[in-house]
Amino acid sequence: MQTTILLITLVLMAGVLTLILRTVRATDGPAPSQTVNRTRSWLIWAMIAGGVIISVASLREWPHADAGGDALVVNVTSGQWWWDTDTTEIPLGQQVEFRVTTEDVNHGLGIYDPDMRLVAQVQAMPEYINKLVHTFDEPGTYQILCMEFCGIAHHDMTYEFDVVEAN
Amino acid sequence: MIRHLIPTSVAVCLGVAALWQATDGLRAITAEGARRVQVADNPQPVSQVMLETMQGDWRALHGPSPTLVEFIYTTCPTICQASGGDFAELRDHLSQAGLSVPMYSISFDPEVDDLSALQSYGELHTATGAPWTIARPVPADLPQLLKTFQVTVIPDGWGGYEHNIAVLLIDAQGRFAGAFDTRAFDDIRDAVEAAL
Amino acid sequence: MIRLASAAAAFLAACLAQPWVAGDPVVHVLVQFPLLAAAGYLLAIGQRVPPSLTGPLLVVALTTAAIWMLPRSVDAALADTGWHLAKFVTLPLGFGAPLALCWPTIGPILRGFLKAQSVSMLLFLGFLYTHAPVRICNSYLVDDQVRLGLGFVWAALALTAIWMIPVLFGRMPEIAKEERYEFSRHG
Amino acid sequence: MTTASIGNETAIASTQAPVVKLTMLLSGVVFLLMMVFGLIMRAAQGGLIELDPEFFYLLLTAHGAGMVGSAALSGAAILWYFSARYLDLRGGIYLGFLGLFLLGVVLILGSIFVGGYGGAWTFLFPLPALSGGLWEAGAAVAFCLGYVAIGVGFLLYYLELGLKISARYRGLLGGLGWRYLFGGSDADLPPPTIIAASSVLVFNTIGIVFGAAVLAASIVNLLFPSFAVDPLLAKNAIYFFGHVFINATIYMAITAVYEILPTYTGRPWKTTRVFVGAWAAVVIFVQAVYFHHLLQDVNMPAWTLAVGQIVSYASGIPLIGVTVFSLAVYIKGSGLKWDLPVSLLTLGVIGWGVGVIPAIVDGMVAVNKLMHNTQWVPGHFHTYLLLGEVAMAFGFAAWLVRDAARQTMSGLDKLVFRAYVLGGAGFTLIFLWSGASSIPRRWAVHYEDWQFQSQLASVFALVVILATTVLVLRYAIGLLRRSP
Repeated sequence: MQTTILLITLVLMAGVLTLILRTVRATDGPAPSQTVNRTRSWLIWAMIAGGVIISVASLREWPHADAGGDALVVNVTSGQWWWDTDTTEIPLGQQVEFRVTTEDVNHGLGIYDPDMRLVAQVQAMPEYINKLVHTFDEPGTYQILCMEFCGIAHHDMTYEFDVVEAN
Repeated sequence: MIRHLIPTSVAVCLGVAALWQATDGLRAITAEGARRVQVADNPQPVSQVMLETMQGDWRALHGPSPTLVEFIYTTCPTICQASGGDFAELRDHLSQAGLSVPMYSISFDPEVDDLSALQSYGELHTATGAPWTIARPVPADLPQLLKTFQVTVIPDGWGGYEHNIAVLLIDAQGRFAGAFDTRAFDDIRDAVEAAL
Repeated sequence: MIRLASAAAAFLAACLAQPWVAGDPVVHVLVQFPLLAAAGYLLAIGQRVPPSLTGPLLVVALTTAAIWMLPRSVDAALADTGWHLAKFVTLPLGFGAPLALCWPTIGPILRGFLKAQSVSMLLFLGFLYTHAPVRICNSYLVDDQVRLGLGFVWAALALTAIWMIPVLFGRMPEIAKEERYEFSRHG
Repeated sequence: MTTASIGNETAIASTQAPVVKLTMLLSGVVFLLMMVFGLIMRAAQGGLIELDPEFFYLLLTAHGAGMVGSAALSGAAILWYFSARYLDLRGGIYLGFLGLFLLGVVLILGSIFVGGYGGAWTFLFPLPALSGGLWEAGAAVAFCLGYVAIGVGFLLYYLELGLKISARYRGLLGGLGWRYLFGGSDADLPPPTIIAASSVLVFNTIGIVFGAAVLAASIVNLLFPSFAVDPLLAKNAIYFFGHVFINATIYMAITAVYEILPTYTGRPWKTTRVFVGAWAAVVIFVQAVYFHHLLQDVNMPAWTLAVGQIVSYASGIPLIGVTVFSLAVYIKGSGLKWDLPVSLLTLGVIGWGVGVIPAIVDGMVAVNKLMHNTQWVPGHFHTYLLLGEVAMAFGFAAWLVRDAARQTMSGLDKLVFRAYVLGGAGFTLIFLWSGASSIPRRWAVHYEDWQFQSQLASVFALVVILATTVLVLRYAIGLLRRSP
């Protein structure tokens, strides 16, 4: 997923860059034609239209969806500088609702798969319970890393749990 | 320029001094904070009163050992119930540290809180009478008691009251010498040890 | 004459509010305090003082305001007779009047700064009173504390509107003064 | 007004020039120093040097606060310099601003390197109060007071601008160009610089007033710990203030492009309806978009997160559709001769325009779930700061000391410019790549698998630093040469 995001971003960046550079480097070429204002309006309207499509497509299904009725609830507490969960074994393919909080400062719950790829995250906040719904479809040992700067041992704030196949 | 600067500087110094004074040296901005800072600096003598305990006997508020006090009313739906639980935890905390000092939960609503109300409050929060008991003063003593401990009680409009809750320490000399958060167990233990 | 009469009226209104201040912090802090300040302001407005007093007067006004912003002062005004009387003296004479005396000689930048600062402080008080996990005033209920906090936020918004509208449309008195200068320079 | 002003900077701006030049030197030196801090952090993450984590996080805090500060300082210097072409700004106010700014810097540096405050530039509540024993509350208070001093300085600065604009252009609405936009009359239409100045002063004053309230609350919390604020409310307020403040830096610096580019192209940067509309949108968007910092705070109302995503995207429209597009149109076929100042200024606009793309991508709720607080985030903001605001600042500085007689780039200029672009692009692309590799940001110690990227980034950082050193030296020498 991240690779796709990176590639799309790089393509867009390269595209915009090429377009600008082509015009900017043409200092000795012809001046912009009289239709340039129409081009600008077209560009702005195209960006607005694109924005509407992207927004609707990406938000129609709300990314922070609620859990279904049979989700497994896992309570996660944290503090400077530790994580603690109800269970360290989570069944494969089972929808899980993490209920995340902290006893002191803000932390960030980042769930990393066995290949150390971030699969989901949510903030851990004092006085609040943040819910993160995720279904694991790969078995193995997962790690929790802290994503929100929380003091001197921020980088040591890690934790492990296993995703196991249900019998 | 100097003519303008000097009076202004003098005024600034006086202003800062006034603010310093008004906040007890940047230590308290609320009345509750001020109470805690002031009694810690300047213990206030507490006039002796008799309390009727939930067991039905009469005891003097302060004696030769330090005493811990909190104010409650038994019909309180929420916050004093929580502080009752905190007082129980405090008792356990102190007894683990080998400290046994009299602890009173004093009702500021003695007309409504009769003996059976005190008893059921005590039962609910596991107060056994020693070292912690629930008690009520004679109504005539109450205003003086609240004034000494700077407890403000106001009706909440629902038949109950709101008041500034804290654990209050009377030292061995019979002086009001400390006010603490109900959950500041370590601070209270240190203060009791120092007052022994 | 009208000035003195309205000052007296404001003071009287503040006194008449007294029966309600013990029960409602909004009346106390957001009605009675401003009325007392207004009484002092009206009393002193238009009077001239030597420019060397501008600084000290402003400092006196700010110090008085700061002290009355402390929650413990609000409590003390209800619980302690000395503070109770001090409220009726210091808010008009220590805040309203000095402010009225020094305001005309304060430059536009300092005025703008003081206005921005007061909005900021009101928002901060709003923060504090709506979200403090403890009771800030012993004399008031938690619900009233929250209402007072919201009152501070509304006051901040109202002041912002009152002060910003002339800036948006360019009809501030101090601007009108400088405008002549501006046009002579660039015209 | 717009056309008449081209090239007459000597007349009006001259009284402000010495302090502005000094400010640019100061910002340049701080930029350089903070880049060195950045390199040290990247090298430590790459395992190239040994660094105590505590010191790493002090550097992290200093780097953040220092970079935001010097970006703000250089942006403010640029805006002041060019606004003085149209307004009779008082130098005393600028000196007051600079003095308060330096006081703030002293307090912040003291709190970090003497007091040991390492709670990051965002002072995210309640971290400043809960250091785990590393720093005392006093250090965090000093840090907050440093911000307050800088905020007060900026408030004075914006008040002066606001008063003068309001007087000269019949109210701020006139200065914003909204009379023209909504009323249709183009009498006394302000030049682009004034539109930008009005817009920035409106949203940044709001940000500062809010910031002051948050800082006061933080200070009270530090001194009286029982006064806690709601953590979610505090987070909102902090990100609102921080977002608006850092955005303001670049919106101030862009005025250098509006004012300098026309002297190269011979085409004045015009105040058009689209231009005024774009800035009107910016005033709204900059304040509404901060929600995109809270996309992982699922307790926020859902609509705020949707607003965060949609406005993130929408913010790109005035930037790419108006600013970048206009730059291209003004340059195309103008016969412009490239020298170092105009190259850096153009780079600044392009870096900003391109850097906004990864920001928009990360502003999507679904993407944010995978990219938030990874190195993707420094990836996008380094693109539009290092290759955007900072490039504009160095472009402006180079223009201040340009040699009017020569119209081309020397060999050294070319080398420096290319090194800056390549080093900067490499450095930022590695951040994006690292973000896509799920490497978290703000980690003092990196796992072995992550170290290669940090090592590579260190090399690029070194290139940027070398190029920047030459830029700063070149500017300093230019100042000396031109001084009598």
